Amino acid sequence: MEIRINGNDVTIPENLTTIQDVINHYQFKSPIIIVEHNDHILKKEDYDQTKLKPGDHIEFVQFVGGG
Amino acid sequence: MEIRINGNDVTIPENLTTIQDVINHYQFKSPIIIVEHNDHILKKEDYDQTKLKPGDHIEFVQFVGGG
Amino acid sequence: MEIRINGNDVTIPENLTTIQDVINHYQFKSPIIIVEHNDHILKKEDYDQTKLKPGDHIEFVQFVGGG
Amino acid sequence: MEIRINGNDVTIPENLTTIQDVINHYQFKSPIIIVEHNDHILKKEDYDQTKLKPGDHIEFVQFVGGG
Amino acid sequence: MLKIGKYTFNSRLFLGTGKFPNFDIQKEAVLQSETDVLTFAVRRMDIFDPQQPNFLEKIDLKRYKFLPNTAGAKTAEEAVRIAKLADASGICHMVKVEIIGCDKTLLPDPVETLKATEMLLAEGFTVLPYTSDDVVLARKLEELGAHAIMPGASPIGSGQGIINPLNLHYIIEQSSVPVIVDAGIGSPKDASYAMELGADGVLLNTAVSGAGCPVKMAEAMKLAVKSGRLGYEAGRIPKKTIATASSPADGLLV
Amino acid sequence: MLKIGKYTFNSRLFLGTGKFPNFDIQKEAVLQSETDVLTFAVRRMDIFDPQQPNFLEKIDLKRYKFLPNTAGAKTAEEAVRIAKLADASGICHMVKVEIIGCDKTLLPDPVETLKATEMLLAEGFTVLPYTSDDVVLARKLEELGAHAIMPGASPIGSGQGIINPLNLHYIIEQSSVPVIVDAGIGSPKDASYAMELGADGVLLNTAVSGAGCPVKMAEAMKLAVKSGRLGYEAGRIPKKTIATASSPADGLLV
Amino acid sequence: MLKIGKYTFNSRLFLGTGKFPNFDIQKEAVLQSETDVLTFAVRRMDIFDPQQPNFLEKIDLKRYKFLPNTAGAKTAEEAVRIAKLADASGICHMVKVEIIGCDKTLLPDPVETLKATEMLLAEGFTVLPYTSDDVVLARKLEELGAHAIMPGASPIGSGQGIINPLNLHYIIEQSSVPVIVDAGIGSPKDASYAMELGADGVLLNTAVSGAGCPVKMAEAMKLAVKSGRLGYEAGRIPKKTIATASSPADGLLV
Amino acid sequence: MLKIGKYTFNSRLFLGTGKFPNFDIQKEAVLQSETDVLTFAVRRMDIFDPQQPNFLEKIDLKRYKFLPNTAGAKTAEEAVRIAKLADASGICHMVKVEIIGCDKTLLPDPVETLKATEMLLAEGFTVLPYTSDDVVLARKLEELGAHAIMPGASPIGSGQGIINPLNLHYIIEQSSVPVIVDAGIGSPKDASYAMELGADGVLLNTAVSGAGCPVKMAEAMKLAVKSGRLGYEAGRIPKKTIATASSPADGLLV
Repeated sequence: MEIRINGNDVTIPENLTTIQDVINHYQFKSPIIIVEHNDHILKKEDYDQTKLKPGDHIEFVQFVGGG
Repeated sequence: MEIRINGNDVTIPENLTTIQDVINHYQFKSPIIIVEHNDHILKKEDYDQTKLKPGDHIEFVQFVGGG
Repeated sequence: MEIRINGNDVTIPENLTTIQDVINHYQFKSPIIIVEHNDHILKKEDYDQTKLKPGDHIEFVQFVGGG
Repeated sequence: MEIRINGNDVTIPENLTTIQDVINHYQFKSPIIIVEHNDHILKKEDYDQTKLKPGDHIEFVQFVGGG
Repeated sequence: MLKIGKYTFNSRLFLGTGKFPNFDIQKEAVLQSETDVLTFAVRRMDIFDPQQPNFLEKIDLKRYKFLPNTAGAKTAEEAVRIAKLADASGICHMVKVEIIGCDKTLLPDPVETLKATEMLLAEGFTVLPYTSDDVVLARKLEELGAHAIMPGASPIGSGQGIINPLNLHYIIEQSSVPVIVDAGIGSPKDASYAMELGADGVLLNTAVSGAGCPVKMAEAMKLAVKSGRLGYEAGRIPKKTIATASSPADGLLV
Repeated sequence: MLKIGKYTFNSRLFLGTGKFPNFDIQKEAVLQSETDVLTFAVRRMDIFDPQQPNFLEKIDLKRYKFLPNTAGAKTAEEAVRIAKLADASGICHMVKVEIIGCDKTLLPDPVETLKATEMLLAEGFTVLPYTSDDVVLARKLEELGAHAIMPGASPIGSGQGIINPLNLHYIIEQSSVPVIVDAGIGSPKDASYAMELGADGVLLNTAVSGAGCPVKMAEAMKLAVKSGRLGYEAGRIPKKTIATASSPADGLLV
Repeated sequence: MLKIGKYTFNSRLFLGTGKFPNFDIQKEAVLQSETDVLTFAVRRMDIFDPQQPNFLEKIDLKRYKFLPNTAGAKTAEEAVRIAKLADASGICHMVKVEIIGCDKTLLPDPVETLKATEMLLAEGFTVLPYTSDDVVLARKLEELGAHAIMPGASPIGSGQGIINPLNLHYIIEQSSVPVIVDAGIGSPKDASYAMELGADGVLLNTAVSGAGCPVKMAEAMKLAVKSGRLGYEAGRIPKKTIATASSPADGLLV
Repeated sequence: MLKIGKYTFNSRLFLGTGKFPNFDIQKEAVLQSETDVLTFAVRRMDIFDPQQPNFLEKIDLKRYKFLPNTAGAKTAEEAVRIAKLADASGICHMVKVEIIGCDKTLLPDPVETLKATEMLLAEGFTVLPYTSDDVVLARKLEELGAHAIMPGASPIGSGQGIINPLNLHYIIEQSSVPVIVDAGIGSPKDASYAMELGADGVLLNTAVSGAGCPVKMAEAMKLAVKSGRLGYEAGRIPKKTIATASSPADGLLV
């Protein structure tokens, strides 16, 4: 399926149907992940109920060093 | 007639009926005078056509030293 | 006997014959005392052998707060 | 003749016998020249009476820009 | 040649007219300063003392460009009213937006200053806002269309001089309109310094009117502004922590 | 009117002659500065290039008072020899004792400077010692009979300006002979500042000769020195940490 | 004991987490600093390098209060979005409003900073705006309800220290909420100075992370902040231009 | 570990003992400062009040190294006499040459200080001369064999802090013996600054004894000296006129 992640157009495997699937897929190392789905910030508990459809845009956000 | 000038309630002689009359009355020494009549700034040429009525409020304004 | 101590002319009792006698006489409270006898700095052990004669000048010196 | 000028050993033509001769020889462009002959500062009027002998050391000094 | 809006000035020194010992000293100081621009305030007349002398009696009105300030205003609306009153006199050319946001420091209110600048520009005034040395605020004033930016060197009348040359440098560097350093100048070196930094002019008042001899100080400030400007144009030597001899190292006698 | 020994000067700016781009620019800068006193160094001629031009060719010798320095000397004896050589030229009036004690900072040697000053005074010279801003050292130089005291503002050629105004203030206050601030001046504000502190004059070189445009900077320095002197005579306003309005507090419209 | 909103801190040193040589040095520096508050930024993950290590892996999340900044935002709306994203992590406590208005100086945008502060307060955030040292702007931020004011000492990462102590003094004096001096601190004396002026805390980053030895500098800053605070509480001696002997004048031997 | 002559010290803070409110506060302040070195003066006893208490009663004589000063001396001879009297007490370790050359500024006499240093070294004393920040004078003192150089930051008791960091930097750079910044320190940031410049220690008195709370200020100074030393060892970031972001430029959300 064609979606937009962090500003990039990517094709994700068909077996990835929820936000949680995508997170599992990437295995982000960052201990803290924040997810914005179609301009809407998600709660952790909603990751696996949130279904993806083509054209969705997702932001995976983390904390980095800053002052 | 009772009017308000520069924040003071004053009674002016009955023979003063226009802004120009009041100016002549006070004989201000300042070379530059600006007049506000009931929140409306007057042009010089309107001074003698501008009739006064009781309760009018007038501001006679000048320039003073400042930085 | 007439001697000079710390810039003052003083008459000391006749029974005071040595520097040590004078120190005992004054019972200075300061834990540290330094003695100059006729422009000559004395060692502690010399206090009681040092005899006084009229006209001697003595400096009793101490440490005080300073920066 | 072998003499020392401004720290350099130089051989000057035999026809140069006085300080004035040497000055004329070099034709210094500087408007002001000061001459030290064997550690002795010369007056202008002595230039042509001052005879040179081998081994003399001479300093020709000028003013240069400085602060 | 300094150009602000449609006006050009030979002198880069703007002079305020407040608090001189008397009008004769003021007149003489104004002449000595050779300024082209005079600043003053707008106030009510005292109707109980209408014969009170006024400083303008001593001033040749044709000789100067007039820059009334909006001092006394605490809001943009009040500042606009004062500007319009001044304008109605028919003798003014520009307006100095001065909206104080703090009675103790007399520092300007950034929000009201932005608002007043915008309103007065819309009314067609030539607007010179007095502002703090906040660099981004200065840029916003320029973006609104202000005809010059007037950042303070330090608080009005404090004589502290230029406390933050870095911010003034940033403002001067970013501005395409003239920058007039306003407020806080205490002595000639301060005025010279402001000009060395590249300021287009200096506006001061107390440094002259409050000096022991205002007339002499007016001349001092005239020369200081010129010296700083010339120094800026000439290009100063860099600061170094290592010394460099001015006398040559060769030809030493010893 | 500045008086040093038996000489009087209209200008309070003394100018060094080192390191100008060329003699024509130097000549023009000297004229623009309107200085009365020129400083220079004493060096051996190059006998292998005797036609080398010399800066004095461009200078009207009758117009100035000459202040040769003893730069290059590391001891009092060397300084005295250089002073005598300069004197033998018949064109000099005074001597600047300059005995460097540190090649990196070019700061003066206090002990040799004292000694040289004493020796040259005994020889009848008009002596102006270049010294650090050590306050007691300055007093000792005056007690010896120095005709002026020339404390440095900062290291020679550094352009750091006045680093320690307090010491300069102390020296100026204690001195009954003229105090000429020498070395370290970088820009017009520095020269103006020195004069505001009450200095009787300023001696500078690199600030002008090393500027982008030496001629313009020479004029800038001339004006800066005048502005600072006038400011000193006029009496500056005190520095305050509280602001003071220049516009009146009464007659407010609002 | 420093109190901001509903949080209290033992340490008055807030530490940024940017640009450390590596995460181990950062971890050690954070420990040495004994800070209670860590600042960081919000950024997209790199989906092409998802295994990239993250500094938080090394940090005991329970030990600190977290102060994410809104760096990268140019408008109030962008700042609010970043703040909400940070908040959604569930680990944050406060937010540092950082809206840069100038890419060269990284100085803050006063208008957008005011707007973002108002919006975030309405959303219930504990808001600490990074601002310039504009005194009236600082007061307006406090009037909006900001939980602390964070004026810059000088530009971010410049290490210039406190350029305008007078404005900081004014802001500290007028504020009833804590004032944290943020940005520009270069060395321990700068941090100590900020605290001496009466600041409630100091936020710094580059001064530690960019130091030759960040761990040692972290300890230095910890001590500097304490020394400045103690000095402020103890009450410093006044500055005088006349010396005062520390040794007694009586009992002299000579 | 600071080493002067044959002595080594853990603390780099030397404390004077003058002008404390009372001996109990002094004792507590001395303890809080964790100093290893105490300075004091030599004076005549009052034979008309021999019971007068003395500050040493409260001090553990075994715990400290003692550095008597020669305050009161106006000549090298007087200083040597005072040093010998102090030495005769049997409790002293070093001597601080302090020969004041100006009653108003309390600045040292360079000539007498050199002379006294030479004489005391010949007598086998461990000599620490208090001197101005004259760079060449400091080198001459070291060349004589002084065990440490103690340049003043500003006049004694003035609290003006470090007026001329450049001279201190030069002195520190050129010295192979310890440099102790003495006199003028007003607040913790001043002490921290001296150490950042690379000084080996700080000697202060009035800044602590004259503070509102001397005990607290003593602790503040202890921390300030440590912070400055650590900062010096860690290596500070350079000062820049361009800002540098502490948050990363990539991964921006917008």
